[in-house]
Parts: sequence; structure tokens; C-alpha cells
Amino acid sequence: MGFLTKRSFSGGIHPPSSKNATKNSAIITCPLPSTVVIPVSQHIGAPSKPIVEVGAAVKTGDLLTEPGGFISVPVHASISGTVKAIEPRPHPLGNDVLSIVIESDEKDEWNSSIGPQKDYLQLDKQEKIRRIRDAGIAGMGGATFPTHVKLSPPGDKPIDTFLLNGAECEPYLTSDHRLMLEQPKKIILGMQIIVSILGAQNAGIGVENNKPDAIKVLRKTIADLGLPYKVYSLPVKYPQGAEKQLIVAVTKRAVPAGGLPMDVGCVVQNVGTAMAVYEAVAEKKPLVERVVTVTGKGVKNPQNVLARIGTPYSALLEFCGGLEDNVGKIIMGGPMMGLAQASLEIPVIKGTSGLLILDEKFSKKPQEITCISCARCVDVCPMKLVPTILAKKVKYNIFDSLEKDNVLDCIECGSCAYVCPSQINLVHYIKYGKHQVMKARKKAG
Amino acid sequence: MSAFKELTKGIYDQNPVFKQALGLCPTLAVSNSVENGLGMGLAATFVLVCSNVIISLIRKLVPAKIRIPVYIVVIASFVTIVDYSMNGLFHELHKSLGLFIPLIVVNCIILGRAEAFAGKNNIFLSLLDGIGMGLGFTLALVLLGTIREILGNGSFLGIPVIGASFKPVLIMILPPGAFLSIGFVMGFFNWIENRKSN
Amino acid sequence: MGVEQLFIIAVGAIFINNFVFSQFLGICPYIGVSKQLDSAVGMGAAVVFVMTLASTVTWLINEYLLQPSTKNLFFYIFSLDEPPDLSFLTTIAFILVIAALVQFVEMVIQKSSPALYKALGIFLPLITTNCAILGAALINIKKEFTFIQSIVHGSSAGIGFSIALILMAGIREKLELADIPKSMRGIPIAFIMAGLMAIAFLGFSGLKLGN
Amino acid sequence: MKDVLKIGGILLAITVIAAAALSGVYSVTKPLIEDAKQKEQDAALTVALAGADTSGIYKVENEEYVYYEGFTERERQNLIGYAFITSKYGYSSDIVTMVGVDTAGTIIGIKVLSQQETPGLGTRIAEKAYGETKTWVQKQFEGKTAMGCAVDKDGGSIISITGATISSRAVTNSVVDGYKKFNEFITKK
Amino acid sequence: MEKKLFVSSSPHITDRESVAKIMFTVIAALVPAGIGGVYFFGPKALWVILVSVLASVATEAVIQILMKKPVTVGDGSAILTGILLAFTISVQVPLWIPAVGAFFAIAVGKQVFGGLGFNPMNPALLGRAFLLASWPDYMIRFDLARPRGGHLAGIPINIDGITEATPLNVFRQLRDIYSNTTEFTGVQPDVHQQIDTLTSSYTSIKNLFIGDVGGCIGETSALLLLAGAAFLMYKRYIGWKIPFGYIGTVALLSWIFGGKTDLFSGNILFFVFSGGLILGAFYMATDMVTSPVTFRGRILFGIGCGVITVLIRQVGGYPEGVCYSILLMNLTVPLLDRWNRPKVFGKVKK
Ligand SMILES: Cc1cc2nc3c(=O)[nH]c(=O)nc-3n(C[C@H](O)[C@H](O)[C@H](O)COP(=O)(O)O)c2cc1C
Ligand SMILES: Cc1cc2nc3c(=O)[nH]c(=O)nc-3n(C[C@H](O)[C@H](O)[C@H](O)COP(=O)(O)O)c2cc1C
Ligand SMILES: Cc1cc2nc3c(=O)[nH]c(=O)nc-3n(C[C@H](O)[C@H](O)[C@H](O)COP(=O)(O)O)c2cc1C
Ligand SMILES: Cc1cc2nc3c(=O)[nH]c(=O)nc-3n(C[C@H](O)[C@H](O)[C@H](O)CO)c2cc1C
Ligand code: SF4
Ligand code: SF4
Ligand code: SF4
Ligand code: SF4
Ligand code: FES
Repeated sequence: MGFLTKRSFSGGIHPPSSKNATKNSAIITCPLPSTVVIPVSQHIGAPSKPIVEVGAAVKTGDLLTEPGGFISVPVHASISGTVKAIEPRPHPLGNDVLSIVIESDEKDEWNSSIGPQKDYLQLDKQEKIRRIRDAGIAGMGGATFPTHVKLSPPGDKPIDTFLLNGAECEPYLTSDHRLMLEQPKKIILGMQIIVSILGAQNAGIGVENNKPDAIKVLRKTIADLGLPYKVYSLPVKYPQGAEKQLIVAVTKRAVPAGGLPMDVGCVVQNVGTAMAVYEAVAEKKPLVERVVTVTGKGVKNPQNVLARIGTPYSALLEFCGGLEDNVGKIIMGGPMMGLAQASLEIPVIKGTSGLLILDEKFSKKPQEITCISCARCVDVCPMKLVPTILAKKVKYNIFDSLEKDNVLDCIECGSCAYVCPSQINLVHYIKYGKHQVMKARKKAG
Repeated sequence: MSAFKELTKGIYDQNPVFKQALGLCPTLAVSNSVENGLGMGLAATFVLVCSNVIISLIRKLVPAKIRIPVYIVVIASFVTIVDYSMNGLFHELHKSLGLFIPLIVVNCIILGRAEAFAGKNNIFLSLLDGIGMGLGFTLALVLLGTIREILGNGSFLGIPVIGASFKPVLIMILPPGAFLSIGFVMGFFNWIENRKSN
Repeated sequence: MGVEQLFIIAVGAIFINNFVFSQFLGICPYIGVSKQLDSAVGMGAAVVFVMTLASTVTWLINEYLLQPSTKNLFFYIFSLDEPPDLSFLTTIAFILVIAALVQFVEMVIQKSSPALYKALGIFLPLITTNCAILGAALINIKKEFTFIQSIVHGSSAGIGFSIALILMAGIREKLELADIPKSMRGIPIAFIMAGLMAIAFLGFSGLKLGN
Repeated sequence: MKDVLKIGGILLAITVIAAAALSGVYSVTKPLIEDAKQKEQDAALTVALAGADTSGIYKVENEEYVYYEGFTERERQNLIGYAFITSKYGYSSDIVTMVGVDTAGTIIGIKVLSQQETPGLGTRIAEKAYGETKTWVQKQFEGKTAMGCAVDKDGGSIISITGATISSRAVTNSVVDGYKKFNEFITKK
Repeated sequence: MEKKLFVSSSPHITDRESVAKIMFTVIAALVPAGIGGVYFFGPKALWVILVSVLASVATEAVIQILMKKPVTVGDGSAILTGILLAFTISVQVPLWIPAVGAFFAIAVGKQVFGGLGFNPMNPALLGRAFLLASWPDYMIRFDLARPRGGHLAGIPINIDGITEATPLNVFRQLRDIYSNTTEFTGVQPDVHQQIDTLTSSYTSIKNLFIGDVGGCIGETSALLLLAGAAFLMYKRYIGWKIPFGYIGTVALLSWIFGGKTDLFSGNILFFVFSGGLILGAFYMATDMVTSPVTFRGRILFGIGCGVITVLIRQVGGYPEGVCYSILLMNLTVPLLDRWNRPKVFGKVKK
């Protein structure tokens, strides 16, 4: 309804926000875990390659791997101690991934090169981008796409607009919200760095208007720093934070189907990423910790926790008072797009925005029945697809026309499955369909 | 294949209507009563048998290129014969079968048999094939006619067979009834086949 | 009156006496070529085209060659004493003419428009044995339509057939994604669907257009 | 070229054989067909003019009007009445009937020649009820004075079919109309 | 501790709607109209509804058992089909009529296609159309001999004997007399005025709105049907596109063509509130299974229903066209959906 709310996109849903449990709890630092498990792949792209050996002593911030290609970032030791093992360990994505296990010496000695850098803004563009890559920054909004790649758009795609994504539209999660309240200055300065890299004329932050305090704080910080950035107050609607939807809401530009934000002159980064960029460029601090919202009915003390990368869930949860008895499901991320986790020994990674613990009642899904063509999924799809037809075709193994039906444009936001009264997990089918289409594409060369 | 097989295959195994979905138009159009079905079935059988025989007889004389036109001429001649004879002898029946008598000429079964069988086999087998297929077609029409007439009119061959308290399901003798009956009968045969193969 | 009459013939042939749902003509291609929407559209276009053409040509043949009237060309050419009644050749003449016509159209399209040929070509041979074409021609004669009326009737009947075919194809594509009982899949369910469509088309019966 | 000639020749030969055969069939069946058509026409007339000799019915035809005269004898003796065709739009079609009247205007017989009313409703005008030997029109009209016919809803004595008053009324009024026209013509003559 | 953790794909929450909840809410919304039907047409109406519902549910259950499928009568869709079927038939039918109709609706209209969600056409309306074609003599019996519902706005027309004493049928008959296409030799003083009284008088419209007229069990009371529909719209179980597209089209075209003889003189309220339009537009054209899923498709669907309804009402073989127009438009649903796919986000017009 473009004419009712000025800044938004069509489609979308309004799930209960469920953020009250943690939105007022300040970020607390999690005690150092006794071991951390650091997977060599925490981003989209080629895995990085270990450069340490078992038995090596490492300090916090030490480089553990080197990038495995252009679209790749290194990982760093998040505590000081000894490398205990380099072996496949369970990964949040569900498979086992080569990981570097470090046993803490409980001293947390940091790599000595880390510290405030003078005149960092005057560095040349390439140096800033190098520092970002060396810090191992991958997008913290969930997609974990290497940030240095995003910040090096090809020459034929001039960028005029940079948007910071503070929407945090997923229910339950409050990590970005707290970060905006508690670290506004670092975020804005990080934004300043990014804008300087991109040479963008316009820059702004999009925040859902259920976080008025964050909007106020950001506006004040920007004013204090004398920067020209805008803060956009956006209506509450999922997936407001999806980048195409954010861009259209703020700039009215529609990213072409199958295209990227840079096709319309935009780059979008998460607020956490901005802060990490600041720390990387201005302090040479690698990405070794992040804010994780630990929440849900199944955990005793829901709160926002600053945790080292590699902290096993068990340690994190213990810090939050432990689990209730009726735990049914543990989800990395939010309830809409997050991944259900199979074990408590899986570690926090760069993209872990939250850990959501649902009780049993919430976890069991009702039996899927047949589609009644109610069109709810069609009405809510922010990409204007027809999810019911996509899912049906997949179910009956008809893949050849899927690509023509634009299946690849699905952003897997889950809105369709959320509203389906027949409990059909449309995203599940659609993901499989995408997979088949990609496979067929590859085969066709 | 034995001669006996040629004669009987059309009745069930290769029934032109139910198994091959041929000759559907007349089947649907005239199966609103048993009498119509029977009349149409026999008329088509006559054409089928005669054209099968003639075509098998002349198959060696006809060059491949003009096979189809020749078949059509042969078939059309017999159709016209049936058309006029029925008009003279069974005027009422001819009237209620209407357009569908001349349309036997395009009945897919007949040209189909000419192509698939009579053009390749000797007279004797072609004769049996014609009789068998014609019989199968007739039986299909009579079966559908029976279902539709009993349900839709409460009668069989015009004779009331269900008590007066039965209110006929009129729709069965209207066009929708034709489609529904043939659909369910075909489904029933499929069901039998499926059960057999299990 | 004239135009109104044509309108009545057209609406009658498309909706009220739809070839498929009430006349039972062209059922084989209707069931056979309605599995996919694209081919249904192609077939529909081909049928409209051929049916119009066939109505035109057969009407002329009937009027000037077969009927025993003073317009009969044989009567002139051979200066016969009395116009010959060749109406017993109707069936043969019509079917041969239609077959030849389809061949001819196929050739012309192939030469003149390869694109159109690609779209319609495969359907044309199917049409020869389609009783709807011959049916339309025979109805024109039986109802004693004038030349213009025959053309309108022929094309409208073709359009009515195409509508039925295209609606059915849309639905059958959707039925591919349905849990139809095994024995009913394929042709049986197509017939059931046709029956239900015919029920819906009963809604057009008794349309009172003229007077 | 030779090939074409040969093929054309065969085709022509077959067509000629077929045409010859058909013209034979035609000449044999033609009288039969005409006979049958006549009989059909007669069937209606024998109902409308019950009592007349089948070969004692004559068509009277001129530019604007057609009717039939029925005699008990073949040689135009003993006129029992006249038959005419009349029609009116009913519920969804023209209902065409043949009506026979005696010289006093009393209906001898009546038959519906064509109609396309709603099956189960309007079509019942031409149907026999279960166990009856006469159709609804026969039962209602035979023996009544043509001029005075009207359905019960309009205050007359023709009992209309429930749910099909419109069809019933159309037949009734067409009988009256038809008779009026016939009478006008007869008296003019 | 090793507890079994559930692992399933995202999303992990839903809005807790279910098909059963939707169906039973629609059933609840129809209850007032049902009570209205029983009030206007007497206790037999209740029997008709019960027989229809029982036959629907039994047919569905038996077929599912025979085909060794899970029995899903608990989802309420068969109950709803039964109720809607009963709502579209006259109270004067013998009780086997709703039973046979419900059997056809469920068996041929729904289960042959695989059951809930797969049927291309509206089962309840198919049931009705089947009954109307098979036993028209029963199906059009709407005479006025019943407790209430006997008014036709106090029209002085000699209406008692007319089998089909419903507003639309009486209108058609009067207008035919007026324009002389039908003869009516009975004494009819002032047809012109009768038509005006029927279509425009306050009493007539009021009776139509309340439901105090002849017609099918559940269709007469616009008031009660609209109350239920408002509730469903509030709950977002039915949208606005189909019903408003439908009724708007009927209103417009009826205004243009619904006059006695001249154009632009039809009374909109009369045509909107009479017949099955309100029931059809809000509860039957909106059946999600048999209506388009796309935005434009739904609007066109509503408009198409409206056009056909007015066509049949004005020149068709039936006084009312709601049933057939919805069934006919059901046939176009796959095409409407296919040709009106939303433009994918970011797809540029060519
Ligand atoms: C459905 C959906 C919702 C999203 N919501 C958010 C959000 O609320 N905040 C956010 O920063 N990124 C969100 N993202 C990710 C963004 O699309 C985008 O990848 C991200 O903002 C880019 O920033 P990053 O590279 O710094 O992570 C969402 C993505 C999807 C598909
Ligand atoms: C579907 C349908 C078909 C009808 N068919 C006819 C018909 O063929 N003949 C007829 O007279 N009335 C028919 N009617 C009924 C008329 O509308 C009208 O109600 C009836 O003629 C009045 O008869 P009555 O006075 O006996 O009640 C039909 C009505 C409907 C709804
Ligand atoms: C949804 C619905 C659809 C209907 N469709 C038809 C129809 O197509 N034909 C018909 O004669 N009656 C139909 N009816 C019944 C008529 O609306 C009504 O009972 C009668 O035919 C005319 O009554 P009225 O004058 O009150 O409109 C339908 C009823 C409903 C509720
Ligand atoms: C808003 C709404 C309207 C419905 N309308 C009908 C209807 O008109 N006829 C019917 O048989 N079922 C109706 N149903 C029930 C259900 O959708 C129907 O039985 C399916 O078509 C069966 O697959 C309706 C359901 C809903 C939610
Ligand atoms: S990942 Fe989800 S919750 Fe997190 S920012 Fe993106 S949309 Fe919002
Ligand atoms: S998951 Fe894909 S199909 Fe479903 S609503 Fe989101 S974008 Fe649309
Ligand atoms: S929301 Fe579910 S039931 Fe509704 S149309 Fe989409 S897939 Fe079908
Ligand atoms: S194609 Fe789809 S399913 Fe396959 S990896 Fe990519 S997102 Fe996942
Ligand atoms: S019999 Fe009509 S098309 Fe085959």
C-alpha cells in the first residue's frame, strides 16, 4: 500500500516482534570460554587456508588463516592460548567444517599491533580496503558476504548512495538495536570510512520506527560529528531489512531482478559491519567478537551478549543462566531466516546475530496439508513471486519452467511460509527448486 | 496373432473408445439412448467392415502417395451408402443420429484401422479386424447408452425399467452426462487394469 | 436485421451451441491437444483458420456444383436439360476438399511464413480428420445459411472450439499438480472436467438474443 | 510426370467408380427417403386430423398460407377438418405445433413439431406422463374449442404444467393465434 | 544433557492460522444467515441444511476411507460445502435433493480431483447446477406457502400460483409482459407501475435487504450475509477484490441495462440485493481454491462474474446468473493467474 505508508515496499508481514525480553538489556561481555572453535569458513566464498599448526601459541587477534581467493576473508584467534586441533567440527550450516580449536590460557593477551591509528581517514582507498579484508570482515547482517568485495564495485557501476541497515526486522533479535544505542559513534565513524571508500554522495541509515531511541541517538551522534547523513525512520514490516526492500523503501529505486544493489548505485551494510569496519581501519582490530542476542522462552536469562567468535553455544548459554527443561529447538539467527542447530557444541561465528531457543511447544511444526490457493503467500511475497506455484512445481518435480517463474529471485525471507494456513514450508521447497535450477544451469554450462 | 485374437481384440483389450480414445464425438453424441448407440454402432461397423475389406483388396494397387485420399474416397462412399439407406429405411433413427452419420467419414477409428491394419493385411484378417473393432465400438456405445438411458430416463431401449417413483437424473441425457459417464467408465477400466497388474 | 442475425449466429455458435460442450464435435483433438496451453493456442488458431476457409469453400461447392438448381455449373457447362442433383456426393466432395485445403494451406504457410508454420504446422494434419471441420460445413448446408452466414458460423464455431480448448488446457496444466486418483489420471479426468465445463456452459442455454 | 499421371489416374478412377456406385445407391434410396419423409409429415397429420384417411389428406398451398384438408375418403369426400402449423416463443425457444380443427373449430388433434425448452420443464408439453398414452398437449387440447383456449393462470381451462406456465401459455396462445389466422384466411376464401 | 533438538528449515514461526480455523470461521459467519433462513422459511430449512452437511461429510469420509487416504473431514471444508449448497436451494425440495447434490458436489466436484485444494470448480455450485439440470421441477419451486418470506413488496400481481416467486423471476416476467415478448392475457392492470413498485419502493428494497422474500434458504437476507462478510473481511479471510469487483460490475451494468426498456434506469439496490448475488459474491466467488491467486487476476475474476451474471439475468435462460457465472469464471482461473502474474520485484517493463 504505497499510498498509506510513505517509505516501504509491497508485501511483507507483521510477525510479533518478541523483542521485549532483550531490547532493554545492555550488552554484557561474555566471560572468556575455555576453548574456542573457529571454522575456516564463516563467510560466503572460498574457505580460508590455515597458516598455523597444532601446538602453536597464539595471541588474541593473531591471524590463523589466509584468504582462499578474492571472495574470501581470513579468520583470527579470538582468545590467546594454544592451538589444540585443526579438524572438521560441526558448523552452524549443518555440515562439518575444518576448524581451528584454541585452548585458552585465560590471559587474553592481544596482538600488539592492535591499537588506535592516527589519521586513518587520510589513508588511501586501497589501504582502507586492505585493512578491512585483513580484519576478516564479512557482512554481519546474516549473509556474511566479504565486505571488502562489496566495497570494491567494478568501475562501470558508480555508487552514489550508501545505506546502513539498522532495520533489524527479524523478531526476537536486538543485537543491532543495542549496538546502535551503545556504540553510535563507532557506527557513524565506520560509516564515514565506508562512504569515503565508495565516494558516495548520499548516505543514510534505515531504522524501523519501533526503535525510536536508536533513531534519536543516531541523529544526535551524526549532528555532533557534523556529518550529513540521514536517518530514515521506516515502518515496522518484515523483511524491511532485506537489502532490496530497504533500498526501495529509502530511495524508491528497485534493484533489477537478478541484479545487485550496485546496479542502482547503492551499497548496503549492516550496522555491526560498520562498527567492525571502524575498528578495522581506525584500530587495526580484527573481527574477533560480536554481539549476539540470546533469547527465547527456552533460556533462563535472555540478554545481549558480546561474545568472542568461536564461543561454543554451551558456554554462551551457560552464561545466560542455562536452558529451561522444555527446550525444543535452537536457532542461529532469527526465527524467520535462522538455521536450526543440531548441537550445543557449535560455535558462534561472524554471522551469528542471535541464538534463539524455542520451547517444545513452539518447535513442532503441524502437519503440512494441501495448498488451498488462499493466495496469502502471493500477497506477502516482497519479491512479488507466486510462491504457491513454485512450491507445487517443485513438489511434483517440474523444474524446467521454474527459472522462467523467477524462482532465483526468491530472497528466502520466509514470509510466505509464515502466513501459509496449510503449514506448507514454501521456502523449503523453493530452496530445493533453486538448487535444481542452479544445477541445471551448471550442466548447461 | 491368431484369427480369433483379431476378432476379439477390439472388444476389450484394444477397445477403440475406452482404450484408444478414438471415435469420441459420435460416442458422446449418440449414447443418450441404447437405441441410438446401437444404430450408430452398427452403421459404423458396416462402414468399417466394408472399407477394411475393400482397402485390403486394393492395397497393392494404390501407390503410397495417394493412400490417404483413396482411403477417404472408399470410406466416404460407404458412409454415403449407409447414410442414404438408413434415411430411407430407419428414418426416425436417422433423424436422431443426425449429423453423425455423414461424420462417420472422419471417425478416427475407421481411417485409423485402414491405415494401421487393412492397408497391411489380407482380406480375411481385415474383415475380422473390422468386425472386431466395429463390435468394440458398438459395445462401447451400448454400454454408455445403457448407463445414460437408465439413469437419465429410467428406461432401457425405451422400456421403463425403474419404477415411477424414480426421478430420472436428467443431466445424464444432456451433454454433461455424456462426458461424465465416459470419464467414469474409463476410470473404472483403468482401475481394473491397475488391480490386475498389481 | 442482417447484422443482428449474424450476431445471433456467432454468439450461438460460440456459447450456446458450443461445438465441444453441446454439439460434440472435435472431441478427439479437444481431449488430445489440451494438455498444454501453448499447443492449445496454436491448435485453436489453426482450427479457426481452417474452419472459416472450409466453410467458405464447401458452401460454394454445394451451391454451385452439388445442388440441383439453375445455379449449378454443370447445368451450364454441359447445357443439361435439367439441373443435376449431385447432393449424394456431398460427403465425398466435402471431405476431399477439406483434405486438399488443409494440404494447400500447409504448403502456403510453409512457403510464406516459416514462423507461422512452425507454430501451426504440426496441428494442420491433425485437423484433416477433425470432424468439427466437416461438421461445420455440413451444418452450414443443413441450416441453409447464406454465404456470409456460413462464414460467420464457421469462424464462430472455430472460436467456440478454441475457447473450450484453451480453457481446458489451462485447467489441465493445473491438474498436473493435483493428487488425482491413479485410475482417473489422464483422459478420464479430462472427460470429467469436460463434463463439469459443460455443466457451467448450461448457463448460456436459453440466451434470448434476438426479438 | 508419368508418375503424376498414373497417380492422378488411379485417384480419378476410384472416384469415378465411387461416384457411379453412389449414384446407383442414390437412385435406389431416393424414393425410400421421400417416402419416409412423407410418412413423417403424415405422422403429425394423422394425429392432428385423426380419423382422416392417410391418403385423404391434401395440402392447400398458396403464396401466404399453407394448411391441410382431411377427408375420410381418398377422393376428397367427407371433409373432417383442417390442420395448420403455428408457433410462438416459449421459455427458451420457438414452440412449433401442428393443430387440427374440425369445421366448427373444435380441436381434433395436436402435435408439437419442434421445441427446445428446458428439459424436464418446458419439454413436458410434448411428453407423455408415466403410464399415459397421450402427450400433455393432446390431453389438454383435444376436444376444446380452439378460440377459447387459455391457461388456468389466465382464467382458462388448460391446466398448465407446474413450473412451466410460460411454455404452456405459449402453446395455448399459439393455438388461438393460429386458429384466428386460419379462420381469417378461410373466410376470406 | 543431550536432548533431542528439532531441526527443520526456516521460518520457525508461523502466524498460527490453519485451514480448519479459516473454514470454521467462515461457517460461523454463515450461522446468522442460516438462522435467518430457518426463521423465514420454517424448520424444514434446518433439515435441508443438516441433510446437506451430513451428506457432504459422509461422502468425503467414505471416499477417503475407500481410497485409503487420511480422513480430513475435520478441516471443515466439507461442512462448508454442505452449508453453502443448502443455502442455494429452495426449502421446498424433497430431502433427498440436498443429499444427492452434496454427494455430487463432494464426489465429482472435489474428490475425483484429489480433494481439498485441487478442485478447479466450486463444489457447492456444481452441486447446485447438477441439481438444477437434473430436477428443475423441484429446484425452481419457490412458491409463497411458507411461514414467512411471503412478501414481494405488496405487489398486487396474482402471484400465488407462480412456482418461482422470487423477485428476479417476477421482474423478468413483468418486464416481458411490459415489452410484449410474453403474452399474459390475465388481467394485469398496470404492469408499468408494478415494476416500479417491485424495483424501487421502500418496502420492496427493505424486504430484500432483510430477507423477507422468496428465494433459496440462505440467499435472501443481504443484512445477515453482509454482517458475516464484514466479520470475515475484518479477519482477512476474504479480500475485497473479488466481491467488490463483482458487485460493482453488477451494479453498474444493472443500472445501465436493468430498466424497463430504456438504458440507464435500472435500480441498483434492487439488483444488488436480489437473487444470490450477496451470497455468491462474498462466500462463493471468494472460495480461495477456485479463484485466482494473483492481484489483477482476482479483480478480473470479479468483473467477469459480474458481466456474466448480468448477461444471464437480462437475456439468459434463467432469472439468476450467479451460480453459472461463478462456475464459468472458475474455468478461467488458470488463465487469469497465468496472464496476470505479478511483475517480479525489479523486473523492468519491456
Ligand atoms: C529477508 C531478509 C531480511 C534481512 N533483514 C536485514 C536486517 O534487518 N538488517 C540487516 O542488516 N540485514 C538484513 N538482511 C541482509 C541484507 O539484505 C543485507 O545482506 C545486509 O544488510 C548487508 O549488510 P552486510 O553485508 O553488512 O551484512 C536481510 C536479508 C534478507 C534476505
Ligand atoms: C432453469 C429454469 C428453467 C425454466 N424453464 C422453463 C421452461 O422451459 N418453461 C417454462 O414455462 N418455464 C420455465 N421456467 C420457469 C419460469 O421461470 C417460471 O417460473 C414458470 O414458467 C412459472 O410457472 P408456474 O406458474 O407454473 O410456476 C424455468 C425456470 C428456471 C429457473
Ligand atoms: C450463489 C447463488 C447462485 C445462484 N445461481 C443461480 C442460477 O445460476 N440460476 C438460477 O436460476 N438460480 C440461481 N440461484 C438461485 C436464485 O438466486 C434464486 O433462488 C432464484 O433463481 C431467483 O430468485 P430472486 O428473484 O430472489 O433472485 C442462485 C443462488 C445463489 C445463492
Ligand atoms: C471464503 C471461503 C469461501 C468458500 N466458498 C465455498 C464455496 O462456495 N463452495 C464450496 O464448496 N466450498 C467453499 N469453501 C470451502 C472450501 O474452500 C471448498 O470446499 C474447496 O473448494 C474444496 O476443495 C469456501 C471456503 C472459504 C474459506
Ligand atoms: S538478518 Fe534478519 S534480523 Fe538480522 S538484520 Fe537481517 S532481516 Fe533483520
Ligand atoms: S521466501 Fe521467497 S517466495 Fe517466499 S515470500 Fe520470501 S521472497 Fe517470496
Ligand atoms: S499460503 Fe499456503 S495455502 Fe495459501 S496459497 Fe500459499 S501455499 Fe497455498
Ligand atoms: S541454490 Fe538455493 S538451496 Fe542451493 S545453496 Fe543456493 S540458496 Fe541454498
Ligand atoms: S470423432 Fe470427432 S474428432 Fe474424432
